[in-house]
Amino acid sequence: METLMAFVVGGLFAAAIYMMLRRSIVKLVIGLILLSNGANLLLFTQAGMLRGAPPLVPLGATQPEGVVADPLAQALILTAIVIGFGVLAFAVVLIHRAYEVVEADDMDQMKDTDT
Amino acid sequence: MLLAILSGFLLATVAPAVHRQTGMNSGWVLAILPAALFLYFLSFLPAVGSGESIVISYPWVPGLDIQLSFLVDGLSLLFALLISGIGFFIVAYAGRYLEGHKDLGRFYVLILSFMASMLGLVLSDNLISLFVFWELTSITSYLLIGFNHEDATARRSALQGLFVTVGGGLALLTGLVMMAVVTGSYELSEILSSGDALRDHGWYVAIVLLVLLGCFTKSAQVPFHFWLPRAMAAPTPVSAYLHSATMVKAGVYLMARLNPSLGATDLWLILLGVFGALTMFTGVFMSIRSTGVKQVLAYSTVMALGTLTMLIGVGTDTAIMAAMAFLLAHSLYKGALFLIAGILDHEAGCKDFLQTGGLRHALPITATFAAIAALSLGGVIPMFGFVAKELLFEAVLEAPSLSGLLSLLTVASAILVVAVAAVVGIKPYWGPRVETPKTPHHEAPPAMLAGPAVLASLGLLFGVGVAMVDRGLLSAAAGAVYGSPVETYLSLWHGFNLPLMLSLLSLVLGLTIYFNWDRFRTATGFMDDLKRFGPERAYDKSMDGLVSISEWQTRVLQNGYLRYYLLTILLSTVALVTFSIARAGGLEIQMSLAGVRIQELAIVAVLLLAALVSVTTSSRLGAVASLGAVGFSVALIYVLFSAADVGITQVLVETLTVIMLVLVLFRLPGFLGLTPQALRIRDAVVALAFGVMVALLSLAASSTRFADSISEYFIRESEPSGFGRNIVNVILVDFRALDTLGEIVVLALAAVGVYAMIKLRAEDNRK
Amino acid sequence: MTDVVVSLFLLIGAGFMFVAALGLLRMPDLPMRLHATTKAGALGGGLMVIAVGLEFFGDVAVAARAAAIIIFIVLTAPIAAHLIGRAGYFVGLPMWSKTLKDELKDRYDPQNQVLLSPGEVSSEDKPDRDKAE
Amino acid sequence: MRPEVALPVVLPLLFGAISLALWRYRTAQRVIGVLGTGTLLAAAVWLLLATWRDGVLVMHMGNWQAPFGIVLVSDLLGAIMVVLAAISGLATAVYSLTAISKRHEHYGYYPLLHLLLAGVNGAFLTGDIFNMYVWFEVMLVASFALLILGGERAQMEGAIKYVTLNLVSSAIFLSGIGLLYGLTGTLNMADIADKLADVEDTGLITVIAMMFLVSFGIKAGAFPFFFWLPASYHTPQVAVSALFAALLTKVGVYALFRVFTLIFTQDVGYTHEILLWVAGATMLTGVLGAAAQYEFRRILSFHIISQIGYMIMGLALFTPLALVGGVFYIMHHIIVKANLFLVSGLVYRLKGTYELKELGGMYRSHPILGLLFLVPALSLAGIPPLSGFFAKFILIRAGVEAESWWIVFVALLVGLLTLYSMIKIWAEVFWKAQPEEHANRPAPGPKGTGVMYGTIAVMAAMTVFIGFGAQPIYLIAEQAAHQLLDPQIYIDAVLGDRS
Amino acid sequence: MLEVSIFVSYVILSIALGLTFVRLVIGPSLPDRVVALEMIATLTVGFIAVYTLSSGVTAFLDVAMVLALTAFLAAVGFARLITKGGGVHHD
Amino acid sequence: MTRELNIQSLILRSASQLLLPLLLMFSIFLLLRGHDEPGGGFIAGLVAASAIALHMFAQDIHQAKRVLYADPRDLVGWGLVFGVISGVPAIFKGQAFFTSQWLEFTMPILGKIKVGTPLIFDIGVYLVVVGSVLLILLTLAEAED
Amino acid sequence: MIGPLAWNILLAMLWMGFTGSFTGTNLFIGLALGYLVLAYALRGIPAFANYATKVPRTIRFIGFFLWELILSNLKVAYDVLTPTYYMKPGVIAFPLEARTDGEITIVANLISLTPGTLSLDVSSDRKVLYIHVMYLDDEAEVVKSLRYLEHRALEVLR
Ligand code: NA
Ligand code: NA
Repeated sequence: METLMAFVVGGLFAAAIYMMLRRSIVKLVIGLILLSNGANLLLFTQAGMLRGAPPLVPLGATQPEGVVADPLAQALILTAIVIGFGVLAFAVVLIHRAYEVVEADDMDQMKDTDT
Repeated sequence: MLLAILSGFLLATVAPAVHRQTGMNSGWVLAILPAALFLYFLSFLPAVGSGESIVISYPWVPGLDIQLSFLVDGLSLLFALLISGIGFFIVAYAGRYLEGHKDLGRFYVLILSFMASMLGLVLSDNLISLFVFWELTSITSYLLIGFNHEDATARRSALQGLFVTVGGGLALLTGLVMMAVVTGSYELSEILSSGDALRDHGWYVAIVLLVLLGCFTKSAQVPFHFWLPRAMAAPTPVSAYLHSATMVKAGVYLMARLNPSLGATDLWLILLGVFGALTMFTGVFMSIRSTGVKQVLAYSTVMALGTLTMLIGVGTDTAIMAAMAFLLAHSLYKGALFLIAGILDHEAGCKDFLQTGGLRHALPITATFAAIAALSLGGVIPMFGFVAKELLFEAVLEAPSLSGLLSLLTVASAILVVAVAAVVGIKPYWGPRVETPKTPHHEAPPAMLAGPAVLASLGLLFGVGVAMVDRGLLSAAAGAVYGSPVETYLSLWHGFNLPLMLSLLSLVLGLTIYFNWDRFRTATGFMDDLKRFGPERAYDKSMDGLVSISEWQTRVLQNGYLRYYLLTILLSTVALVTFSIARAGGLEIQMSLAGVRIQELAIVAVLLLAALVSVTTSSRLGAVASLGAVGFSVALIYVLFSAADVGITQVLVETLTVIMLVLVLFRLPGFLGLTPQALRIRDAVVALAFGVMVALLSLAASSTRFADSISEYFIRESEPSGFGRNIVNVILVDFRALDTLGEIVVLALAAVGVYAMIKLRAEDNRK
Repeated sequence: MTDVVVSLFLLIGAGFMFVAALGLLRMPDLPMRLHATTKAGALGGGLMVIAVGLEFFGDVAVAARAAAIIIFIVLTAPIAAHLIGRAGYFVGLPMWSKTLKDELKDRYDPQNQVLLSPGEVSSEDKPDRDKAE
Repeated sequence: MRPEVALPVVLPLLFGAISLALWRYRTAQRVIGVLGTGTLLAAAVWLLLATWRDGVLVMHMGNWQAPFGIVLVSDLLGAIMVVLAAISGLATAVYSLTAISKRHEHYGYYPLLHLLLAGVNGAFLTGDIFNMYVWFEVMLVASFALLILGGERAQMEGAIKYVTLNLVSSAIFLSGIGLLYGLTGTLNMADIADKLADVEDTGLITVIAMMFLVSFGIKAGAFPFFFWLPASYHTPQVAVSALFAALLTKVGVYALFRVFTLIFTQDVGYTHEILLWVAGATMLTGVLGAAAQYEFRRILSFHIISQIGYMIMGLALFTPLALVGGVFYIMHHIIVKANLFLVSGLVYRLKGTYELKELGGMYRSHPILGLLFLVPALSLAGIPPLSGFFAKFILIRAGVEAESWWIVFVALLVGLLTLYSMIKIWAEVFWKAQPEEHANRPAPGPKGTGVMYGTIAVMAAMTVFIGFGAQPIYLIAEQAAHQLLDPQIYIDAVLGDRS
Repeated sequence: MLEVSIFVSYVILSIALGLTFVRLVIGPSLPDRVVALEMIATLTVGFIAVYTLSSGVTAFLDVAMVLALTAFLAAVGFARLITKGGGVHHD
Repeated sequence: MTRELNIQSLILRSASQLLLPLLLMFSIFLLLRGHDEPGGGFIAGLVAASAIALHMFAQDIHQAKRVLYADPRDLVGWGLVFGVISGVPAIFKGQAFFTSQWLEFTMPILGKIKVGTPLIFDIGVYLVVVGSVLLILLTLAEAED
Repeated sequence: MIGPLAWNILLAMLWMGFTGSFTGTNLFIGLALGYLVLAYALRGIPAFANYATKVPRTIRFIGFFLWELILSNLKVAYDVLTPTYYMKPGVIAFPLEARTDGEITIVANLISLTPGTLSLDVSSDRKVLYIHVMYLDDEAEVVKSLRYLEHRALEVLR
């Protein structure tokens, strides 16, 4: 499964980057979302993938029976998802405001600042 | 000692206040300090004259071997006395010359700082503290040259001077550091006694070149001489003098100082000799070609600097003694002449020698001392200048190599110097009265006359009584430069020998030129055209080039296109990673699709296809919807592989993201097909390359495992120690609560940011 | 026994899911696609969740969650369908060419922001004014 | 238990939270702004002294033993960074009292400031690689919000580039963490270093190191990743610019220092050689970028980049002295660059523009400001005896000792070109007479500039002090470099001496 | 018996997912895509149900519970967007 | 269509009256059991925020604000304060920050109950999430109008 | 309706307390027993009498509805699965008897849940429900069955 996931991750990164290289700021944001999904899945893949064994301790037990999935990686991904969401919220509103100010969904009209 | 050097800076900080308090006498009041310093340094003379050298050290940054250590020997004492002695006259003179000038207070600050920096420079034993003072002279000099800062030319000249000297200074720093690395010490006193350590080291050539680059730029040697006459933009002859006759000698000082360690090689002789001689001739020639008072004096200073450099390069004991004598002589007459130029300007408003004449009636005292100083410049017996010139001829004639070339250039220069001396000493005062911008009504005030009078007179006095300076100061100085006591002594009369002949010859030819001044100038006029190819052009070109390169780089790199920034970054990443993989000899990768279930395959397929659709669709909201599909597929993957909380979170976040996009995007226009096909293909290639890279890394890292995960600990301890059965949540709120805290801070910040972004704008719109 | 029942529910549920998906793909216009997904989807999902509830029969937690899921589906699916169908109508998506009648046509009154019932006429939107425009 | 290790993180978090909760009360926010950053500085100094005295300090957050829980680790580099962050935070807070408008205060300026500092300090102190990612994000989002406070077009345009490129950096960082976790199964940096120490086949590690190089390179504003910086740093409120200029890129530099001394030291000949090229290119492109600029803050922004190059140079040469130089450089630069931006803000306050061509005559009208500008400006250019000189000097000596001639040459050349830019500002803003046509530009005016002057003066005094009192600074930097070069000190402190 | 049904269900759901996805891609209008998205959410509930049966772990039902609620929210959001006139003129 | 149609759905409006309490209950449920089963402050917060967001879509912003009662900025601020403060008590026992402190009660009927700082922390998380998400959504919706 | 329901739940709780078993099955038993007790003991009080009749009605309605749901789903399934379309769709205006917002919402949603019909919108005067019908072969028949559904639902609701 890790092999398959490598393709998924690679695919998500590629799609994200292609989107970010477009002129449209909306596509930029879509790219950011894909990018964050890709990075999260990469982390998930690296922790090793296990079916049907959530890291939960049964009621009354002190430890799960048998092998369970890596809870640490899950916690990290959860954190990363939330952070990604916060950042994304900001980015989305930013492009919205930028669009209002610049009046075009075109990055090429947002280059005066630099030069 | 430290106090002596820093006193200049300390006084500088209060100088404006002193100036306000003492008004028109401020010059005299402030001049007390240099006078006191002069006396203080004079007190070292007996000891130093008898061959001692004194080292005084204060710790500064001992960790870096940087001390504030000072070395008083003949050389540094000679310089210290010149600086403080002349400094006294300068400060006193400035008080009157700039009387009523609105920036006189600031002027004192600069001039006193400058003086202190020079003192520090020549007295430093530690190479780094020497360098510190070196750079301080550059900065203070910059501020002095640009004193008339509202004038664009002044600013430009100041920058030029600064840029050339600091640039050279940086080379010097490298040279000094290399010297220290080789000898293991930054202390001059130790380096100078390190014998052939430097000369024998593989870095020797580099060190010499770097050090000389610093010295040549500072001392305006060809081809870096161009900045010095420009520096005459300085407001007054006073400051003009200071850095044309004092600061620039810093380079000469350092060459002299390092001569025992770096000198006595062919490289040293050739570099110093040739460049010095060229500078000498160029300086005096340009001097002849100039007419501006300060210009003429400045170029003649260039000539003197060249002479000194050449002499140090020649390096025989005669040459060194000649250098010291010439140094002293030059300081005296050039100081006098600059100050006199100031009087001409102050009283008659004249800035060009050709526009003057017949001032002897109005300014009789000035005229007298001008004549005396000019005689010394011209090297006429019995002036001290004559003594120095005789020795100069002798030194070049005896030079161990290049003697012919050096002699030729020296004689040619000497001839021209005589003409220059006549121009500055005779032209303004004799002959018919020429209308000047101001009509002088009276002689200059005593504060302004004191300097020229004393300095010019000393030129005469030391000439007649050579012994006064010979065996104490100058021989000690020469000894310090030579590295061992010198055998040569000065005398006014050496008998009829070749040097005397050359002296007479130069006198005659020089006067001939003076009396045929116009014809000579016309004949040499073509030389001005050569300036176009000179080093100043190179400087200007490189400055323009700097700006062009900068603009070009900005156009290319910082071009404003986000996607090019991204492209650059991504391609760099791919390149770095690929190169590293290649270097590692490839990655170990195990690929296997065994055990993948059909539903997983389906979900992965949908995920990838949805991603593809969101990328390729021409509909903006279609892309958002596809994104939703990606999100749900990802959530399903989390769920199918045992991550319930993550799955829930993914679903919720996905939904909220969609809602947010929906709230935000609905006023935005649809996608435009903005990019040509070729560019899309290019971007697709880059994107794929990056994707492949990440996939490879993921595979490689999955195939390799160096250690077991620490998550075993959480699985074991969650319930017993964290009192929770949802291990993920226990990690989030207990084991790694700090992460979660950071995470909610991010969320809070994002919310505040969004709020500010929208509300602040709304508020603006209302206004 | 349980296995058979659970399997039955599961397979029938999955079958309805399939019907919903196929309907979504095959149906010629938006309202009819909604018909397929809302009903068949909800039913299919519900049946499959019931299968889970049966498998873990007696486990309150599972039963409660299964019930909650079904309730949520039943509560939300028709509302979502209504909203989407209505939205599609709002923006004037074309209906299938064989649609027999449309009594909702022209009943939205943008002037007053109301949806008129049949026969009701907007006070400001008299037929003669329509003609004048 | 050493509370001082966590205080620099906890305090700003707490102050940020409280001032966010008190968002209605402007005065309270201002008071907390100054008092909070002041307290932070006290705590930071406490930490530095404690670290100086007792060596690397560790707090196991939540009392979970390493490597399982998150540790906060204060080695000297971390403690130094925290002190510098606190100084720039306090300076910004004080300066902001008059420099930031009521409206901006109303929309969360002070909470953002505190939380930014929390993020920065968290990044400096954490001993956990994922936790570092979290603090990076805290810092980043706080900076996003501060960046757009005002909502002008330039801010939006700049922010889009800033946000995008930094998010790319974050994604690469996160991916790198994922890969490292996959290899070592741990997040604690000391533990990672420990587990990688015995690995024989280091190829893959070096490859992953490149991911970190890129990610932190972007944050640090190194070549060829710096584009976001000149695109955005001149757009926000100037107090914000100052804080950013002082801190944000330095977090990237810090992270480079941390991972390339602790974790990725398998193949120094390769990785640090790359770093050296990055350093040289960063210096050059940064300084060249500035030469064509005629806007005060743009010039300063480009110079951040070139200065970052020097710091990376210290890391890349990887000798004890070079690391000393790098650390010294960071210390010097944070103070100096923040101050230059503050000066630009004061100039704007008085003249209403940042355009050099429109400015002028300030040496005549504001000589004190001129002096206060010259101190940091000349220091930046490395003119002795100011702080920047020693920073450059150490690096050059290190370069000479390592016989890396080209980098020495570049470092010197860039110093000269830096001087060119600083002198350009000096000549245009202070020396040149004010052009007539811009003489009457509306400006906020001199009201309340006393506080700004005060801040600038104190920072300038620090610059002078670091120069004249270079010895203590050197000693600290030396000790910090010593700890960096011997990662076992760090590892033992975190994981306990297990031998 | 149950294992076979689980497998068959997975296959059916996978095919259904594929069909739904085609609708998502071809649209043609935004509401069509939204319906497809809703359907994907419903299918996800189905997947989770099957998965719960196959793994015997009931914790994943919580995901289904949340899904059932939130997918609806997305639809509400989209409906509002469409109703307000966004996203149609340009699609 | 020449003019924007802005007719609220009656069905949605009245359904939201029912869904709102349901969702809020669900969110509290998720919050409290998060330590043992899937859930927790973050997930619960998102659900609560979704509930209010639904109300906002179904009714209007003012209704949503009225239901929320507190200003979202307060929620964010105080949530953060909760989150940070929960890590502080340990310091008074000489333990590291964020060392969890537990109190054990024995209550009639409910039996043994453990209350600890992680729960306070989780509540802080919950408040911040609710506050932040709603601050964003409400602000956006307001700007949209 | 709320009051009696609360009583019923309370009784169920008590039952669980008495028996000391807090399982789902026991809760179900408690609820059933509680209902019986209430229906019998308090049949004199109108609210409780109403409750007593409504509970079986509700259960019957749910059964009816589920049956309808499955039946008509099969019809749609057949249409979907076979190549030819048998649909004769149209939008009709269905005059509502339900009056309150709650009633209208529930009726509309029930209609949406039954295959073949989909509530599109309610007129602003709340008198008419616009319904998309999939098989409009006989409009009168459709309206009749819709009416029947509405009646049964309202029976439970009122
Ligand atoms: Na959480
Ligand atoms: Na129906």
